Amino acid sequence: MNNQEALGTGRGKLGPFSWGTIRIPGLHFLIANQKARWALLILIPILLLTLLAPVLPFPNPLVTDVKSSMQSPSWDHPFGTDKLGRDVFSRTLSGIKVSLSVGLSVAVIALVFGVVLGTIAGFYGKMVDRTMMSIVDIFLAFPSLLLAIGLVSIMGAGFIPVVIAISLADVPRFIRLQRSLVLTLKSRTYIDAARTVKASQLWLMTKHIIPNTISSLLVAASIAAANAILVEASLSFLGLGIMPPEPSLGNIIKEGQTYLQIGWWISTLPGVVILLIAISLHFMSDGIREVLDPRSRK
Amino acid sequence: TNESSTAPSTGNATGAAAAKNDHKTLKIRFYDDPAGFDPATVFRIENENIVFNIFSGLTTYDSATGAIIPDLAESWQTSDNKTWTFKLRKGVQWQGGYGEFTSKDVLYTYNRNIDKKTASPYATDLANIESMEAPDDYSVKVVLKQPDGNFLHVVANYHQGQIVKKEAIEAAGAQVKFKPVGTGPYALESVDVNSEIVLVRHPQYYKGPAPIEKLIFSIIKDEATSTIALQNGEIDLIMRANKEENLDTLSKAGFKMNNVKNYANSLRIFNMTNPILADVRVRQALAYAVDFNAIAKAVNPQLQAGTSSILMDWMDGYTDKAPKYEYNPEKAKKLLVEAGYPNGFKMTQTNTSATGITDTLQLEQEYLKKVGVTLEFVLVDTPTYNKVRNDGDFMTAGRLLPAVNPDMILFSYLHPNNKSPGGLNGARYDNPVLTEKLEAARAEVDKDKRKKLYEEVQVIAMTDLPYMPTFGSNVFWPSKTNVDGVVINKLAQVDFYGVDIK
Amino acid sequence: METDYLLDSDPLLRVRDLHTHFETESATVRAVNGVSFDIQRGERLAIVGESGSGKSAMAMSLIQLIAYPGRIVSGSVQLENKELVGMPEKELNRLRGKEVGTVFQDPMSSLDPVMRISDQMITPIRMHLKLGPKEARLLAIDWLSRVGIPDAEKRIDAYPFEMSGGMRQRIMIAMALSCNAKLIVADEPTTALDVTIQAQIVQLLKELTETTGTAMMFITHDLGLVARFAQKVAVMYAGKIVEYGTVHELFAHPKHPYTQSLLMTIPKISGEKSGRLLHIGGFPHDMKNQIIGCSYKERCSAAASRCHMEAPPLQERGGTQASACWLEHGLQTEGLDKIVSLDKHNKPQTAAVSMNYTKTAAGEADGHVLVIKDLHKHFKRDSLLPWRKAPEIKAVNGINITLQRGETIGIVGESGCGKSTTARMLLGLDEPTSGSIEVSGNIQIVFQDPYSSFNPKMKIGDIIAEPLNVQGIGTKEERRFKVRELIAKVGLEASYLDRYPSQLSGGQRQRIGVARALALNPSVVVADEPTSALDVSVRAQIINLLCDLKEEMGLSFVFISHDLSTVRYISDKIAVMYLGEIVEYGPAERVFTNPMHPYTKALLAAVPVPDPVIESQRDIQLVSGELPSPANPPLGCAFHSRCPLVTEHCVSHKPVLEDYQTTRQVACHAVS
Amino acid sequence: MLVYSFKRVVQLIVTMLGVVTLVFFALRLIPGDAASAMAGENVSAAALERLREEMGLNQPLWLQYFSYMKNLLMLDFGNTVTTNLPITGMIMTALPITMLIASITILMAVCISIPLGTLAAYMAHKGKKALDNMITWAAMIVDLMPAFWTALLLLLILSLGLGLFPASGRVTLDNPEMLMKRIAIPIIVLSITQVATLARITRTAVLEVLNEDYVRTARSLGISEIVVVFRHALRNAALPIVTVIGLSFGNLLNGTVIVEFIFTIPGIGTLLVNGINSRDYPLVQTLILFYAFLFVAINFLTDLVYKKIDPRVQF
Ligand SMILES: Nc1ncnc2c1ncn2[C@@H]1O[C@H](COP(=O)(O)OP(=O)(O)OP(=O)(O)O)[C@@H](O)[C@H]1O
Ligand SMILES: Nc1ncnc2c1ncn2[C@@H]1O[C@H](COP(=O)(O)OP(=O)(O)OP(=O)(O)O)[C@@H](O)[C@H]1O
Ligand SMILES: [Mg+2]
Ligand SMILES: [Mg+2]
Repeated sequence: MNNQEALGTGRGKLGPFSWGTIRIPGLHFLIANQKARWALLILIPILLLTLLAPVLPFPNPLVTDVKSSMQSPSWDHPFGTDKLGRDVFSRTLSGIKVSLSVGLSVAVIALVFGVVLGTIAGFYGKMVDRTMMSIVDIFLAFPSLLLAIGLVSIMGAGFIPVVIAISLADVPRFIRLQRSLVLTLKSRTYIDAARTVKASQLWLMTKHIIPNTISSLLVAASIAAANAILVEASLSFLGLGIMPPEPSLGNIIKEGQTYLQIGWWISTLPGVVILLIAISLHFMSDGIREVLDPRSRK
Repeated sequence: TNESSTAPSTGNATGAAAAKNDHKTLKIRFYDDPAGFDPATVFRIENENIVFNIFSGLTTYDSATGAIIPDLAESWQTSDNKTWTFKLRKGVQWQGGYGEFTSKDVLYTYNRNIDKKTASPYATDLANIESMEAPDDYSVKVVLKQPDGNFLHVVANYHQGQIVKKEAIEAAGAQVKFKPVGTGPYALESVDVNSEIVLVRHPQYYKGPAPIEKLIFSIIKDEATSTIALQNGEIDLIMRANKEENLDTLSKAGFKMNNVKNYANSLRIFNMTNPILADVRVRQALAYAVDFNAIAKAVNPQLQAGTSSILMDWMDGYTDKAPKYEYNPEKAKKLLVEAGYPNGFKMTQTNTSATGITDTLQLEQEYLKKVGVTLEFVLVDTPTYNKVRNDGDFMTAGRLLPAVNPDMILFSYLHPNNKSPGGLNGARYDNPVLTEKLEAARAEVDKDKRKKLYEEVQVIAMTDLPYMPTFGSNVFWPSKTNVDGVVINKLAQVDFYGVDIK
Repeated sequence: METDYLLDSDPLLRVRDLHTHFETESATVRAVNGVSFDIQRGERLAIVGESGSGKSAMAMSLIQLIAYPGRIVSGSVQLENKELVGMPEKELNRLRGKEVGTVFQDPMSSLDPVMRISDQMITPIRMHLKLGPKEARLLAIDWLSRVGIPDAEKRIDAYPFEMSGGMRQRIMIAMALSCNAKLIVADEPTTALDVTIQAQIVQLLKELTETTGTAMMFITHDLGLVARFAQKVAVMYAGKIVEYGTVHELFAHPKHPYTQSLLMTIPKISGEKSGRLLHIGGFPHDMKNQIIGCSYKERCSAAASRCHMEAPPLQERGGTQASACWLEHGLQTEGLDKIVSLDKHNKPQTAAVSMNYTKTAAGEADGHVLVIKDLHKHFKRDSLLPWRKAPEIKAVNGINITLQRGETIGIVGESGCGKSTTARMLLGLDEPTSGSIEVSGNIQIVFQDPYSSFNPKMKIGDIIAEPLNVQGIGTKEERRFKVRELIAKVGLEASYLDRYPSQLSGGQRQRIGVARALALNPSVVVADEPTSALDVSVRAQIINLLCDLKEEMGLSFVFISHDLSTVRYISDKIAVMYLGEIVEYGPAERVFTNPMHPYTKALLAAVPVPDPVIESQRDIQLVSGELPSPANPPLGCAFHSRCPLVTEHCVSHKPVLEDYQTTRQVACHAVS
Repeated sequence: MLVYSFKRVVQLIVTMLGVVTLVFFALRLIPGDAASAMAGENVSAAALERLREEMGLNQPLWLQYFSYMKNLLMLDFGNTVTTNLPITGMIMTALPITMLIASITILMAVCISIPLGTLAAYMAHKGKKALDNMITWAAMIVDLMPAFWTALLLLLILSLGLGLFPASGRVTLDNPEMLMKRIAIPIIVLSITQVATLARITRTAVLEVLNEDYVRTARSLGISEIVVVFRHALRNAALPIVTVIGLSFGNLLNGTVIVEFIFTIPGIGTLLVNGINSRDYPLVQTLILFYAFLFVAINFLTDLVYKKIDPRVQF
């Protein structure tokens, strides 16, 4: 999984960096980076298409037409049609919306919980840290698939259980990542500097520690988002993902997979879309990493 | 009138072929986990098929017609559907050297199934028995509490009817589920719960040894993988190929598409405690609104067809006089308006996430939308689904009717005593007129009168429509062309005694 | 390029018009811009120059080790007449290590941390000298003993992390010399080390080159080291050599304005305290830009119009000296005194500061603002096994200090002797194990590395305002006003308030550090090595600033440093620390002119004086041996293991700090 | 080392206890129990109740918990509910197969990805971006293909198309030839992802190390590039790589579930899914305990390897 990668490479990269060119919430800083530019070049059209799909003259993704079932790609149906004669392209577009929502929700949840709990563990250390890390270890030692199955059993299949199931696997990793970053930051001189003027712990955490870890976590989060889209696909395969007819990229591919011998396009083309989105999210994370890495800017 | 039958002269025709004593092996794709082969607790159709070949009942089903035929009992008698006397076949040998089959075994089996300690889910099927006795080694007399014209189904080679051997059960101890000993054509050789089940022919089977020496049931869960395995020649036969697209692939590739048509119907259960569904017009409207036949044609032309009756057409007591609901959206809308739902309503349907929301369900949803009914699905995993359905905790849900016993179907789904939770009557249907006829039918000894009563029951049921028939299912067991005699019975099972490799 | 000053026709190394560029994504960094020089056999050449002036890039170019995105663009490097530029990698590998040895700055990171010393040393020896494993090992051990590694036979199988920094640097030197290299290239080989260790290493290098006849190129910022060590000096500025000559020529009469200013920025360790230190204003040249004219023109007070048009070539100035300046004598046209007024950036601070720093009343009676009594700090490691005794480090082991209002105390001592720990306790960052600290008023700190003491995500304005915000002092408006006052006080414009720390130069950052320390009107400011992370030329600015503030606001300072000349310049009193204890205490002048404790003497001897004449006359007595560990301090006198005057009494009896000549205190059996 | 082992054992016990407790109660939060899973479709409530009683499912939860813990302490994992076979035996036949798959996968991934990643890093270091980009891109693309999709594709190509490997057949340790043939495609599917991840990590780690001072030192001593890269850089880069390999191993145990399902491999993934589907609590609990144990054990192993590679690591 890619979160490990973030764990592995995110460490200690919090050296000096300039916010001179950054104006949050704009995207200026990303546009300045080549990789991030590529990512946006892919993501923005996909997003636009997805959001505008309802007003564009595309077939309704849910409307079946059994007469035109299993047609290979053509001008009318760029991605072909499926067994029920639905337009795979429209389905893919609305699948993107669902899959991206899953990805982003997971990323946000992992980020929020990771930052809050990781900061507390890393900052307070000692018993607090030991207890929290034991709990995190327990969750890490738990097969995430079982979590997913359990949740779906309790809550029924659907968006929320899927998001929670994937988040439950990601949150412990984010906590660990944040904690390790906090541990390296805790002994920074500027924390001492703030301590000498009797800054409260809340002040230290919110003003000094979190702002300096957030960039690394953002990198991890964009990878987690891409990863979540893929995990949702795997859950769909086991019947635990987003349920059709509502299309998600995962269940489109899962349904199409069985037709691989007679209708390759149903799963392959949406698969390529997943690939594009995931790659651009990875690029985005690389971009963020590069923008924030002091060594790549002078 | 006396009902009696004598053993058909199946004789040793097939047995002679097997006498050559060759060592044929048949590899069959098995798609479930082996969950145990004790008839008292066996469940799920794949396991039942194994048990079906290991054990025998007093009666059994004719593979082709579904009719009741003699098995361990050569003949039987009853005058009032209450007292049944069975004459047993002599010289039947138990597998594994447990000696000859006698009437003691029958009594032991039934008592064991009734015994609470056995915890058999099928005990209720024998609950009607008042007393049993074995006047001699080869006869059994059963007295029922209530007359039951369908008692021969109860003693058939199925669940509670499958005869076990006391000594073998006791020897197996805790491992009873995996040490089955029966009188059927095949005996269990080995089980590897995660990969295969091996059956070996019973050399002293009363009809003579089966033509194939070994049956290897190889567990392959994924449908696509099993298709490839057959194409690769790794297996000879697929037990129940369940995906239309795989059937296409295989029939195009020239495989033998053994099948049985319309072996069981699926029902949509309307929970009549729901205020909306309590209105018969709503239920009828729902039936008019969906063209199940068209759906089947579009999605699963080989595996399904629309149906309009509770009982299958090959069953005793089936009638085609009951009302049918041809696709008619206008009528559906009209009925909804009459019922006070001009703008439709929202309906939920509980389903298992194992199958998910299939294409079929999606089309049904679309049809309903056209008359203004919004269908929403509630998905739960299989164990939960079973629980929900048994508790009757849903607005609508589905059932596949498994039994071959028409009386069983009608009684358990329509009789108020069987209301959920606790019974299969998930609709909570209670029509005293129908109930009276149902009970009368059971007690009726005269075959034609009974049939008449059943017909009336079906007419009422299909008018009140607590259950809506949706699809009739077909079952496919694709095989290599050299596999012969794969006849799938109405329980969707194959009697491997008749199967041979050419 | 004119090369008349290069006389010898057959040098060991001949560098001609070397250009090295870094092609980064955004621009081309012209790190080396036409450097030419020769090194003779057995000669020691020092390269000095501002940070970023291309010294390292030039050195790496010599052995063709310049890494991507760096590239030698043009020029020639000849080692004994063999051209190295463009030589195939295979042949170069035969030269590297064998003919040219290299010693890098940071001994901590320059040895492979996961390999034994033996593995790292023996491989090149076997390769270059074609020896068998046994012989190679013996040779390696021999070299290790020669560079002063005790018990070399055993230590050769140790891992680098098991060695101290000084030992690692010696190992690096042994590796560089082990294949009988003809030339050693040393890039700041001692900057990361303690003063006494540093002196040992330099001495060692000097002796080794003298005995083996190896030539040496030595890059350093420390002009004292240059004076002590080098024969020739090349001064680099913006990728070029701007002045070249023998060490005596250069220190006696520097000819280039940059060299001249550089020599003026260092406080003298001997002689009288001069007035304000000079510092070079302006910014170093940005190596991304093409240079038109003289590269130093923006910072040169004598720059004329010609300097803006034409780059001055390196021209002979008599003897071996050469300078790249249109003016024959640089700034020195009207005599040395004039330089002060000529430096156009060095105006006296005239901005009237209207801040109301009323003297705090509390504890004023005896005039003491800070009283430290018997301060201890022992660090304990957690031991998970309850029956195990936790190891203890006695970082600070009973020190007493009193400080008067307006007084500055300098704390000196080697790395690890407990200076920072003391500072942290003063600030309340660490709890003392025992002892007391009384401060009247407020105590604040200026950190060593200004950059790391700022949150990189905060603007300068917020950084200075943080103490006020945290304490909730005043209204928002008042705070803003105060922040503006503070930044003006440290001599920066208000426009810097909107910048981020990364957008400032080192000197500016440290000014911000000082401004932040002043925000809460402290009575005492602790400065923990406030200048050691800064380039020589900006060091002077900060020292001047601190002196000004001391005068102006009556602040008391606790000034911690290794740099004795700076300490002497700024302090009224000195405390010399050794292994957590004060061994000598007294007025700064007295201690420096007449050190009593053997350790103080050794320390002063170790500090090189930036004057080759003095250095060549000095009889340097360096202490030998390694620092004992504070986790396991020796019984008796802590210094006995390294002391030249050690007696048996010292080994078993611990000397106490006793009064000496009324104003001073010394802890030594030999003194009292 | 002693302190360290003590610490690890404490950690192991705490984690295992936590996992056991969490699993025990989490499983019981899930609606449906073994009885309802066993009883199948058409069962009366009375029969179900009887079954439940038989299985001890109607005892109070805490009683169930304590009797479970008691048995656990005696290392008695009990029998499965559905088949009444000893759980230890089932795991012991399934575990070697999964472990074999996971180990070969990791081994293959390591053999392919480390040279590949190192090569990419070296090229990047030298400023020769083309090959680096190619490797990085390829790794990224294969990493993002859903395993169940690749699995079927490979099955179609390698099994149906080329006839290289069978799609079915009994997998046991007694028949190594069949075993290897059957696990070949699963291993390929799994290694694809692993190779991609590992190659990327290797690239990043090696690239970082190549900029270190000691690499420059080695070069300045005339040591050839090959030796510099493999002896100095790779060894120092090994730390993050080892960490990721350790973590991958844990993830692999999860990842095998899907391929085990598709290829009907009787490993612990299959056991787990079956166990969950049939609400076989004892089986699921024991399996998760095993997972947790493996997880902690692998962490421990990683640490030991760490120590072996980097002498600075102190326990
Ligand atoms: N890898 C690199 N990429 C881009 N620019 C670089 C690189 N290495 C060095 N430079 C630039 O080249 C110039 C010369 O750097 P160099 O390291 O030679 O300076 P230096 O004189 O050794 O400085 P210091 O005294 O701080 O070590 C600087 O402007 C630096 O920013
Ligand atoms: N938090 C800590 N835990 C354990 N030991 C510590 C800690 N902080 C400092 N030490 C030890 O205490 C001793 C004194 O350290 P201190 O930082 O005060 O030295 P210093 O004189 O400031 O050195 P330098 O000149 O290198 O800054 C050192 O041996 C150091 O290793
Ligand atoms: Mg340098
Ligand atoms: Mg310090």
